[in-house]
Amino acid sequence: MGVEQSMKLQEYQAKSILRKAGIPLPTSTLATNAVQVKRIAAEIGYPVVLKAQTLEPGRGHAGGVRIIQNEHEIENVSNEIFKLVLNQHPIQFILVEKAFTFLKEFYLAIISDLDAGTPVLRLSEAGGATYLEPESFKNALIVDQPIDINAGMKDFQIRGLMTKLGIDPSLWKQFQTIAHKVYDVYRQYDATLVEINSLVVTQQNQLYALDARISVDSQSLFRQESLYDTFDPSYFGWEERQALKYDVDYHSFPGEIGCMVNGMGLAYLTIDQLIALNMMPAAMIDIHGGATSTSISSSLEMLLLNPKVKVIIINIFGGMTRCDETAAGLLHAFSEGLPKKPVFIRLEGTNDDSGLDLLHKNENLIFFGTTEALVNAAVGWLKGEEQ
Amino acid sequence: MGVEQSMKLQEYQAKSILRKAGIPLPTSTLATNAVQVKRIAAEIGYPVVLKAQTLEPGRGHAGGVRIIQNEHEIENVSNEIFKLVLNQHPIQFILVEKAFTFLKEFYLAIISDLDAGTPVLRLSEAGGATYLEPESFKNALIVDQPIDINAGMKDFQIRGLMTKLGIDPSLWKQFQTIAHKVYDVYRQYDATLVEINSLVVTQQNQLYALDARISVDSQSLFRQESLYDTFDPSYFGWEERQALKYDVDYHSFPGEIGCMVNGMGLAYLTIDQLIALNMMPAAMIDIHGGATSTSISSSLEMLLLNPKVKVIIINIFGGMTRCDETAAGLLHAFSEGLPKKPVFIRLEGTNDDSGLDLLHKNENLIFFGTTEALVNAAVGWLKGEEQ
Amino acid sequence: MSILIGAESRIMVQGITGRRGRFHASQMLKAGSQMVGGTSPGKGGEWCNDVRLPVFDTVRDCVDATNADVSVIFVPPHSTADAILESIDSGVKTIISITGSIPIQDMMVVKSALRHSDSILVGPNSPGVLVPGISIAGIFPIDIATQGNVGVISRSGTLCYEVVGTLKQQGIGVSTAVGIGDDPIIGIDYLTCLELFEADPHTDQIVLIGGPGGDSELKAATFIMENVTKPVIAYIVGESLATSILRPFFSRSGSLSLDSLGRKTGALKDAGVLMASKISDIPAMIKK
Amino acid sequence: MSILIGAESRIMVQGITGRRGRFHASQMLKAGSQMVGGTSPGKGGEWCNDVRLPVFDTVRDCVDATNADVSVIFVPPHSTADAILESIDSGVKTIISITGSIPIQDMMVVKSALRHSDSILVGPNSPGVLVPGISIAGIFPIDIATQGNVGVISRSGTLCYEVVGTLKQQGIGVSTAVGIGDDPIIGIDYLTCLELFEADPHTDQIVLIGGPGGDSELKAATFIMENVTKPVIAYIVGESLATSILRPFFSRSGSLSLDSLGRKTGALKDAGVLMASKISDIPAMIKK
Repeated sequence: MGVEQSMKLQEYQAKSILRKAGIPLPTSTLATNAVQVKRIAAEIGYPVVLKAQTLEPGRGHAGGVRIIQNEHEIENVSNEIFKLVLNQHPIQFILVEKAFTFLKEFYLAIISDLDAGTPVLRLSEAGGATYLEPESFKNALIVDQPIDINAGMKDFQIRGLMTKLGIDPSLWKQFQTIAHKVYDVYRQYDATLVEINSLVVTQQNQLYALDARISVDSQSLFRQESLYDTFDPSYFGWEERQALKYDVDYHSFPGEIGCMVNGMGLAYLTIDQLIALNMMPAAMIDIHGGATSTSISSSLEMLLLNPKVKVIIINIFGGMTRCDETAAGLLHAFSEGLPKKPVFIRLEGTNDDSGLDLLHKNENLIFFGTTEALVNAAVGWLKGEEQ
Repeated sequence: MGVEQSMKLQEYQAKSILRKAGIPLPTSTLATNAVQVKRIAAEIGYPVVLKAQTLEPGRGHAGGVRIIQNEHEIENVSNEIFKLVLNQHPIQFILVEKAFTFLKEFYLAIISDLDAGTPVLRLSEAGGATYLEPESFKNALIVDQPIDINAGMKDFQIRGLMTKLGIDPSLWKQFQTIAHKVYDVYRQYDATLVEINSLVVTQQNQLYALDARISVDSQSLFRQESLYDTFDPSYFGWEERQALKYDVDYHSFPGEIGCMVNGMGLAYLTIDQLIALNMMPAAMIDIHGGATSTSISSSLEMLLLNPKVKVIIINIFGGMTRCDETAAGLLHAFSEGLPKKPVFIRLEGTNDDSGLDLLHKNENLIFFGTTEALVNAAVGWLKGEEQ
Repeated sequence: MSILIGAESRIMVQGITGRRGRFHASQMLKAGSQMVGGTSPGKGGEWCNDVRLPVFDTVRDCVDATNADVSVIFVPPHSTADAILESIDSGVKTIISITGSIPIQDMMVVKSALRHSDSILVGPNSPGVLVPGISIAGIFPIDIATQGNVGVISRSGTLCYEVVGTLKQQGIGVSTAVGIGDDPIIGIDYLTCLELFEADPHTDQIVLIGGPGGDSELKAATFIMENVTKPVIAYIVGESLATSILRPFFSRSGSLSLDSLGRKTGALKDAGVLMASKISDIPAMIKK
Repeated sequence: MSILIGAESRIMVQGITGRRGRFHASQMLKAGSQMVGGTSPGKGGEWCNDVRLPVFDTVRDCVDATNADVSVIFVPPHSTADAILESIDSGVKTIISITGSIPIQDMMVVKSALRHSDSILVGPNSPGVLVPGISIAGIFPIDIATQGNVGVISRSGTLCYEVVGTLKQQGIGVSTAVGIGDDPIIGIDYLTCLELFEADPHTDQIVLIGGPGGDSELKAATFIMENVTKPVIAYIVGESLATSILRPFFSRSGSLSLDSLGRKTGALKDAGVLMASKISDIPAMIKK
């Protein structure tokens, strides 16, 4: 339900893809320590920009983007950046980039209009930070052109937007070339977003992509072999890696209740009821429709092994998910000698009779008929424990 | 008018493109002399097939394709092939290819349906020479699937044809992969035809492309840089190279009359009238609509310099071709000090008044009002000369 | 009567020899659906024995032989778009994709093809369409609902089960329940279903189930205001997320989505829609 | 009256500031056409002085400002497909491409777009449409023809001039002359023109000019047999090629095309078409 299903690439990864596609970018190299930063800066030539590589928002505000004029201060600043931790994620890489002077900034992106089901070419005269500020965004001219994905992006569509923005015709050819390449990257990498912000005009009337963002559709990774290596595994915990492996969704929260549901609708419903009782999940696993007994078993295993989880809620309303298969998966996990925790379960829908037959004698389980009763009971038990 | 506008690639060039696209082909290497042939055959391993490289038809019939079992006879046979001349074109290259045993032959191609304006996937159970024989072609099952060029070729469309032909499902995946790659080549190289004939099944149930043909759209060469080098310039005479340079069409014939017209319609009309008088052109140059004075001047130059040409017919009915510009081009060629030949001209249409004004005093020219009068007069002059 | 499918619908299954296709084909048969056949490329000419249905290589062959006009798709995600395009190409009127998690750009290609066709797509990631006692085209549990005059539309499959199940417990029947699907890009939306329910003489009231992400509930609100005369009850799940302390965790995950949910509730209220704050509140809000 | 264009047509030129676009815009003006403007990307806001027409960056801008419904295209071959697609996208009803030698796959893309639109394409590689004394949308020489009741359709531009010129010399007028174009892939074909001429009250007779290559004359023959009641006279150029000793030279060239021309003549004769063996024979075959 409203699943975004996209994975952001790091800035340096996005830039590497765009550079390969032939889009002009300032010279940049990745560094893992301050000494490297200094050496790279010397090669590139000052001034340089140091950019903390992170998927978290707020990099600039936290001091993760710094312009350095000379080698005097570069190691100190680098070390400062490497000490940054954004939303629990330490900075491991700095992108050292040639600093640029420019006359004007634009925004150029292919975004995805999910309601219409089309890619959209978006151009704006408000590039850079301006694009991100709600107030200036509101006042800036932003123009969109939906693209028929079968027909592809046409020159006249790009011209149409450039005309609306009043972009100087001397820049049209460069804009067109870059827009086509950005679109090609969008298509080739199953991206949901390819964004150049900002696209700057130099004094030589040349366009350069100063910053770039790419998000790719995680459901298309099976055909994006080149991106497997792109994702930073250190970014994920054990549970998240397990979840990827078994094709379930895993979300971590600061509570004490581990939840397993089938479908985002039930996930939201379960959380709603927890919040209504002033409680929070510790983890929410969505096994999706049609999960196998293996993925169900592994999901329960993750919850049993998670030390934050004191009590487990299993809320399954099976359509494609068969209750007999769910039961088999749960029984397998219980047989593995893992930590014992109280498990509150609601199992309804396709083949629920045979599923419940299988589970009924299991001592770990307490059965309920509705989500409301299920959540109330689990929360009641936890509150009893805490007193 | 019915212009085919496609250029055939040599077999080795077609195979190199298909190999690059990942289509399985037998090992093969190009040789320019018998010693090379022998060395390559030793590397590849016997038996090998020697294939004369030519764009002319009838290669097999002329002895240009030979299976060689061992090194005993290879140099002699190679030398025989290098001595072949097909339609005035000597054989310069032999493709030395690993010989293959196989169980079954298929035909697979993307062809162009010009009337409908779509690519068409064609499959046939009659591969190899069978496909080319009218009688077996008629009896063989040939199935076509038009492709929407915007939507691209879909798996279900390939499956539909394979089902109709009753191709064994164990081969489907390979067929699909190859069909997609052939279609990609068709699109990537602006081909009008990409044909694998035959596509064979080995005893290991593997598909291999034994022979391949690619024709590319000559109007798309401007965006096919990789193909510039592919065309064998030795294949063309001076006139043909000039014609390519000035973007006019040049055709050589065994007669003595040089013709310059604008438009294929006028070319056909002029030839019709020559044939009706039992005459033939020596050369036919179509300057197309909207020719420049430079291309007109060069076309006349080609006719004046061609020793076969005894008399020249210029037949222009200008729409986009402006008669004043035509006149300027002609006058320029006349001023170059080239051989003098009688020129019979008909100049009508856009700006004909000013065109005729410019030309009227030129001593080389004799003027006519219709194609019929023009051709009659030129033929009359030539017959008078010959008596 | 019903929307999208009915007793006369001739239903085929794409991927009928797979584990899920076979199982749910038999479930649909049990539910009374008129099943006519299915496809499994490479297995044409066989029979799917447990459901006694003929198997074809292509949708075209199946439609030619059986006059199927509804197709329910169970093939794997990476070939689902191709399966949908094949059904469009063969003129299947109602295409229902149970399979979800389809690559986004594949669905963009499908949407482009749908624009130039007369086919309707339900889903992907949909539980299908349920007409209680008459027909199921999809994976709705059998006997989850009884016949009645309430039309149900939901993006989430499991919430749709929750709602129709709750209605049944309170003795309230359903005319048709439609799961429009939970993927980022889907075929028919709330609007199409609202329009169909508005025109359906056997539907007197409509229950709309929504949630976080996208704008579709807002568009539904506008459409209801302008075009729907029958009473509409809406339930929006995920209400707690907008204001809760979960916010940072959601925004980080990049998967569960955050919303200004107030906007959706507000817009629906403005359109005269009755808002249920819990699923268990819905039965009492239905006019008997 | 006329087909495809008329006195009311509001004609624009794509590529109006180019050498050819400018020249022929002025020729069309002289011929009495209602010229309204043109496009030249990057030069929007300027005026094309010699013809006193406004220049726009995009077709959309031009159509919005001038209500143009016919566009005549003079841009270079490599951007012609884009120009046609732009006109389709802006809802231009009749698009005429004078430019020829368009890449074949570009035209395939255009044909696919045309299938999903209401636009009509004449050409590419077409001389355009001539309604003598009323309007020219294209490059027909001015005063080449007089008003009358003969409709002319030709693939070749120059042969079309030959025929209408010959008719004029014999005092025979033309309702509309259409050059459908000479490229491998074209927009409207003989069939569309025959249908329009059949329906046009001011056209009493039709002259069809054909030649080697393709099947379109055969399709025209079938269409005439089934749908055309007005007398049709046909002239097929290149008759000598089928049997002549030129054959090897043509087949080698790969450019001039060979045909079983007997087939075309035969099929047209079977359809009741009068065959002219020379252009100069045509006037005598027209019913006065």
